[in-house]
Amino acid sequence: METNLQTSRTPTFYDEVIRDTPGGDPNLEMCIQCGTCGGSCPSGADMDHTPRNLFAMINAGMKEDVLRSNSPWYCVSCYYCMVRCPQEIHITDIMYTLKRMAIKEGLYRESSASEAPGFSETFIHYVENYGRSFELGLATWHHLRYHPINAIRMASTMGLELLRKGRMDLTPTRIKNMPQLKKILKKAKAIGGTT
Amino acid sequence: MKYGYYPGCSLERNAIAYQQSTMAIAKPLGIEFIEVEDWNCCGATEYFAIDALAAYALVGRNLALASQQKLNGDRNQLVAPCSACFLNLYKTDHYMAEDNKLNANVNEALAAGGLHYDPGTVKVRHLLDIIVNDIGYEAIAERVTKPLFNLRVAPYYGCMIVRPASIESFDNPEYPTSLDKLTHSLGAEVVDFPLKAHCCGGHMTQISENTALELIRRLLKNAADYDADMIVTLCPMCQLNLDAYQENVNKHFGTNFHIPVLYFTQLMGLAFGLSANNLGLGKEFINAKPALDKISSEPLKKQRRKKRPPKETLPMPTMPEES
Amino acid sequence: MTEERIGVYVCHCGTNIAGTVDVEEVSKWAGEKLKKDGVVVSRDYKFMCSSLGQELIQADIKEKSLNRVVVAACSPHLHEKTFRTACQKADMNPYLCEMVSIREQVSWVHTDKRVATEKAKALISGGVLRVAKDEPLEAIHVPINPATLIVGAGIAGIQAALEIADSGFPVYLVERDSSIGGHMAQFDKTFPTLDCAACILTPKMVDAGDHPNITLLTLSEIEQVDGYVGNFTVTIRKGARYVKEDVCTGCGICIEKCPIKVIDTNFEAGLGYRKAIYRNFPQAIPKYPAIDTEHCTYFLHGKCKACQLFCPTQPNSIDFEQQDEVIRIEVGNIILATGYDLFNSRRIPQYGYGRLANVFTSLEFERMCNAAGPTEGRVFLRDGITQPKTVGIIHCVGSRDKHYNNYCSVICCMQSLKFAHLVKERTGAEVYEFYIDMRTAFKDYDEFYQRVLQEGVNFIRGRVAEATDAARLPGEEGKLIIQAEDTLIGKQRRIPVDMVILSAGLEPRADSEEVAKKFGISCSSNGFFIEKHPKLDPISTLTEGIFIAGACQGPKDIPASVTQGAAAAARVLGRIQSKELALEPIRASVIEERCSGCRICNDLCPFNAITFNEELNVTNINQALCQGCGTCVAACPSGAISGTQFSDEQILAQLDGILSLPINSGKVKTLESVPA
Amino acid sequence: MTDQTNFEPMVVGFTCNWCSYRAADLAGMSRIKYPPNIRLIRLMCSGRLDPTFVLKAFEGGADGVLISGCHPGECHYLEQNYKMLKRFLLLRKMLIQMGIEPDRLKLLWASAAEGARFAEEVTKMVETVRSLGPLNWSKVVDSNGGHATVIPVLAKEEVTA
Amino acid sequence: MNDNGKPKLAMYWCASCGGCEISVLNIHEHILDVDAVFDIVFFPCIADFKLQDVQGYPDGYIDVCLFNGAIRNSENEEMAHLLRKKSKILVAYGSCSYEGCIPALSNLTSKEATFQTVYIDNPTIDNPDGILPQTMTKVPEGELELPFFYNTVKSLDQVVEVDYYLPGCPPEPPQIWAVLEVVIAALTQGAPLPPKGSIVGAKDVAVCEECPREKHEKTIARFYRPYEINPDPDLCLLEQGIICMGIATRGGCGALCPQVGMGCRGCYGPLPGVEDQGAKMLSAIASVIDVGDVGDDEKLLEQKIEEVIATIPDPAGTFYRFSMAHSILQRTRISENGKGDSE
Repeated sequence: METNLQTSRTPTFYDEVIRDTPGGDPNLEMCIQCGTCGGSCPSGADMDHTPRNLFAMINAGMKEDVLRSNSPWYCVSCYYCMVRCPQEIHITDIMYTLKRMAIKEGLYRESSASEAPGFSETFIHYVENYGRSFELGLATWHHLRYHPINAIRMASTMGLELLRKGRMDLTPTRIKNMPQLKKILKKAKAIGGTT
Repeated sequence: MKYGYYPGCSLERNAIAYQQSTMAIAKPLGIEFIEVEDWNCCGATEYFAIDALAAYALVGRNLALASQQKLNGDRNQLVAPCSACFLNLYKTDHYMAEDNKLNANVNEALAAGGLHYDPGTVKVRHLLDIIVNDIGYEAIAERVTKPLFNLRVAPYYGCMIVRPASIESFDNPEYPTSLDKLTHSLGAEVVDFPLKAHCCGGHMTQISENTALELIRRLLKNAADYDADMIVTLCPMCQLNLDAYQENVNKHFGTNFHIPVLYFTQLMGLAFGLSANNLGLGKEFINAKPALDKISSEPLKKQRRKKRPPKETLPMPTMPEES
Repeated sequence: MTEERIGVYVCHCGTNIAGTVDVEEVSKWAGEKLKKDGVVVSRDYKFMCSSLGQELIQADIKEKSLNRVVVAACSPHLHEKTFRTACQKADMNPYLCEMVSIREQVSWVHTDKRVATEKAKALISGGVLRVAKDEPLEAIHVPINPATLIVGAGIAGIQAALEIADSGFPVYLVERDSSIGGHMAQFDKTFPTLDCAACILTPKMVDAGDHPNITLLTLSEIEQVDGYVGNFTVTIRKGARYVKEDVCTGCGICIEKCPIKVIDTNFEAGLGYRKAIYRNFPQAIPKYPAIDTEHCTYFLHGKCKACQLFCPTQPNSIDFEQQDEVIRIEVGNIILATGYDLFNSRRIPQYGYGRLANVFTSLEFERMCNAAGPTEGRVFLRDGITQPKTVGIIHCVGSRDKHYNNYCSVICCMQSLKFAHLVKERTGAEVYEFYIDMRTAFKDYDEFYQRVLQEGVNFIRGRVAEATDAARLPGEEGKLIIQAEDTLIGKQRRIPVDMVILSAGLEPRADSEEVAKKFGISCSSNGFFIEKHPKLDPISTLTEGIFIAGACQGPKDIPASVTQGAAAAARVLGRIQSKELALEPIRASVIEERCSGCRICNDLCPFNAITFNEELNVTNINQALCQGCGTCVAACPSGAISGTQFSDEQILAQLDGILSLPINSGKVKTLESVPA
Repeated sequence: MTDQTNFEPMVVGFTCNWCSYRAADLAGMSRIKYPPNIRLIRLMCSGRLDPTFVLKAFEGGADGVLISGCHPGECHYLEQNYKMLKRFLLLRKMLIQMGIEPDRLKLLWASAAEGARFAEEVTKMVETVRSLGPLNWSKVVDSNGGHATVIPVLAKEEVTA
Repeated sequence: MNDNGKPKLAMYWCASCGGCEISVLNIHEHILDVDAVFDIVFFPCIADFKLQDVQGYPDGYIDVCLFNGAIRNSENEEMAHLLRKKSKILVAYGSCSYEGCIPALSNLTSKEATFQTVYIDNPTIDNPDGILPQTMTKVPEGELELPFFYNTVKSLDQVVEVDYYLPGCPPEPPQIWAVLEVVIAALTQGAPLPPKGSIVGAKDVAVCEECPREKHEKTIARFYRPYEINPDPDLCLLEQGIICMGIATRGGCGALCPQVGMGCRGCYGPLPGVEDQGAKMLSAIASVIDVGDVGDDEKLLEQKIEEVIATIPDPAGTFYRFSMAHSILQRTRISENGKGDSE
């Protein structure tokens, strides 16, 4: 519908964020900058920008600064911001969107959480090849890559204990119809975009 | 009662105790779980950060399988004991219904594997939801043979079971009470745990351990401040973080917490008089035995004399609670 | 029957219409093609609504003996009255003039000139066929009963009552509570001048209680409203007080002697106690106490009677046998001033109200500050003895939040500033205000904000995430911690305080829907009563003779409530003095010889205008009660009910007209593309 | 479907004086564009809507009919929109029997404040009706299976009693 | 040809059941008066006149023609034109010729479906070759042209001009006699006739006026089909949930059906000023559907109303049982696949 009520909000970054956030209208334009999200965030102290701040930056078209921010990577998906947001903005989902955009643009490397995507990538490596996640492999690979010393500590203490208590496998489990899953994921990636 | 069942990766291994105890209590409660054939990982919080459509398609495959297999006939209810799995399944179903484009794209991907899913055909529910709402507190109390008298329990919900609120939740997203009531019906003393729905740190243990340790410390401190003998939970991630990382917290902050963390199903099993072996007890890092030893066969006499408050005390609020 | 002679007038509205519709072409077309339908003249003009435009029509009516007029211009909601009045001045019956909206429905919403022009023609054709079926009508006149009912004796209701009573007309002032004064009577100080609420309200309450023209009915509720503007019959249930008003002197000995103490959830907002025989406060109007039968030992267990025993009056004022009284009154106008309810802060669990002792609501704090309240005006924690050293005040509790109330409750910012000042004044404590936006519009309000800033109150711009007793850091132990983002520095902050005050929002009364139904008015989606026009008529409702004032129309402060009370009174006084009222003659009526007495329509009228005459076996419609919706007209299976101004003939004629031209009658293949 | 390409649907809208007619006013005042395929008739209340009007509209050449009234609970006349809703639902059931697709009859609750929504819904409806194709009721009745309806010899002779 | 000087009477049937002819005879001994006053010149049911006889009459020869039956096929229409030409007063006699009546219910389906039902599917049909009505047939003498079966059943006035309408299925004897009396008076004593186009032999008020059942404010929580309920003998049937078209139907019949516990079917047609009987009936009964107090929840409201509406299985067939051909829409629209949408 053609309407002259449209605002003159020009930055396309803003539209990209909305477009790439699935699950209905994320209501991003409704932000009143009240700070409920930043106040509620359990890891807010570690974020360089609170979610509220990020939204203002998105609105201002500061794409690079936003995608360089460590905030999305400190999001623990607790959804407190989302249930408390008085404007019902899909904050957690927007954080996921920003993570994906940061990876795509390669800007996450410049944030203080540069290793976070690596963990996610390792995780999905197992999912895409076995259909299940694999905690031992995940933890080991991730730590070997970023914290070799930690990896040894992990393996020597917690890892061993988990193994001893039968809470960790040595080899990953594979689902039966792996070809089907691979086809589905391949198609999903081919369709591309995020929604 | 028959339900479809989606255990999720954690219950296969790390949360094997949750799996064992869930299966153990299912029988006396008359619940039959039928596992989704050849289910795959839900993607946890990781896949959504890399590729949203692939993530939704990954979850979509599980929903499509559950819907195809008609696990419990027309009701097609799918129970997930892991909060992250529950949320991902529920959210995918919900968002597919809300967002036509997402629905079309997910189904296009599923079609590549010969599958299809119509949002709304599978009703995703958390294990706790069916236990308190379908079975009910009274029915549970009736099956209690060894009440957990004298055990002070802090019920811990974590995040994902009651949120986000845009998704219809079976309990209050801010201050849930279903696990409190359930624990109470087992005879235990329930701590009004202020941080009951706060975050356990999630995957931060892997990405930024210090951040995670602080979040875990807050929970442990609050439980200790409230003199809890143990924390009871319903999510493998919460259990792992609070339990396996407790020593790390102590080392990092110089604290000395020893609070065992069990699954609510384990406590239910104990109260039902089931053997500890069948409930996966002993798999926890912080040994629960000392706390469990506190359980007495009789309720301790209430020491709290009904102390009359001094006359100048102002009355507490009388506004009715939200129903 | 005279032949129809119709004039068609097409307005350019400057370029508003002429820019998109070829008005000359339309006018020419109407003059030629609609001749067969009775059009004798068709003109276009720059501004039809201007005096020159109106004169053009009036001249044609005279010179060309027009008896019907169609004006194709803007929406009838804008200028129907203008053109009808113009026609009337030219001695034509005003109801034979029709408007066709070719601005709002054509030129402003479409872009293709050709298609828009065709649509304008079709709509005018509809108007012409319709006007031919119009009938001359006369406005309906109803007499106005000079008495007025005012429901709710808060500050808005009292103000309205005094204005009317002082002008010499009778008022029934009905209050649900045992005494008048409303929420204002609970307050201590009022912003921004910090006048003592009691000092300015009490004289008005006394006036209302003593006024010879005011009949005060407390503990009373409206049961039923019958009739219509000018002639309402209202049934009121006056609750038993169990105290004889004609004997009681209000000495208060009974209250002193009553052994039963209960928490006063009403006047004291749950922060204090009262007896089972009580009055809200010593200066309450009326002065007579009332017995709370839910707690009185005599009513519960059949014995005690201490109040009766100690009552010093002769005869005894206590009457346990008193019954509710049902009173019927006749009034011409009604003002609703039923006020608001406080948002229930328990609905936001993360603020801890009801769980954390030292979290208070705004109303609790008002009572705490009130010298006649439970702490005699001292600011204490819940223990009743400790003064707080730090106090946090949370704005927007339950307001501006889609989960609760989406609107701004208007008064909370100023109220919170007042609280900050009072805390400072009475305890010297450190005060933190947590706000989203500081809204201090209106006279002297922002000056008050300046004053509180000067007093050293800390302002943190950020909506509070949670208030908790879960200490995390040293210094937090034993405190309430308020966690919020300080949005001005972009960081999360945790402020440990001793006391939290929740500035809870204002809500419509829980029974507002029910009350609205009783009075035949409507509530908006948020539950407040809907005014006739949000700007130009905020005190009338869409039901004639029913007015609204104060917070029942929407959140507002004391000055605004008083203004509305006075305005509603002025409107009522105008009505009373004009002695009668002219109503639009859009009415349904029964053609008796067609009515079979099937009674299908009998239950359809929400205004009770439809009655059944058993003797004649026909249905009647009361013309004064009928509001003209036409539901019965559409429902009558016999076609025995006709509706003026919207008759079947008129509507079907218009339908014929608008369908007479296809959408794309021209040759252009496609229309303007309208993206979905 | 025959003349689909040139087909411009005709939609008649019955509006309530207090809500949807004002919503149309508001759409105009806000200059929100919508297709010119709709022509409105004002009623005082959706409760005035006689099913006869709808049948007349279809018979008279409308391809779709829009009925709009106040949202439930917001009727200016308290509850008359509910009566319309009841008629609407029964009428829709009957129209299906008459071979008229249910999408040709649309019910829209629109408050006076919902100008943009009104325009949006009108746009949607016009597009829905466009995809359904022309209704052309006069043809529906005229069609007598290719056989001339009037016997030629007799038809020419005017009859007067 | 005006041999005996008596006015000429004709009665003819088209798509009808024959009940109308019976109803004329049902005026009992008055039939003798009819015979005394009129000279019967065409009445296939009781007298042996041939088409050629009628064709041989001069135009306007017949004073009164009572035409019953709807226009179903080309022969019906041909006869209507013929009789119009030969008659001074043409009366649409009975519901079929007035407004289509039961034959016009086939307007709710297609011609093809009607054939399928009548000539193929009907359990009592023996038609192994599946032969359907033809417009031509061969006989030893040559080819015969047969009537063409129309898609849409029409009322008499949809093919020729009609002077008067006498509604009813069939018309009630007292009403018939009353009308004949007026006509006789006009023809024999020059008394005035009612204005052309009038509906005669019926009242201008609905059946309810004549119905002795007790009536109250109406609210209906669900509808019953007659076999589902044993109605209270004194109470309005509609109030008991039995669909009674009396509220939307011309009286004059004496409310015979409702008096014996059967809801009025609506055979006297719509009331004056009402164009579409079905639409009015629909509007009236929908308006009084009672779903209890469900608040403003739109979905719930709609669901509750649908539940009540579900108890009216066939609204079109019920509300237009007699008036389909005369209704605004006249017939159902046949979708592309050639099948009617009606159930």
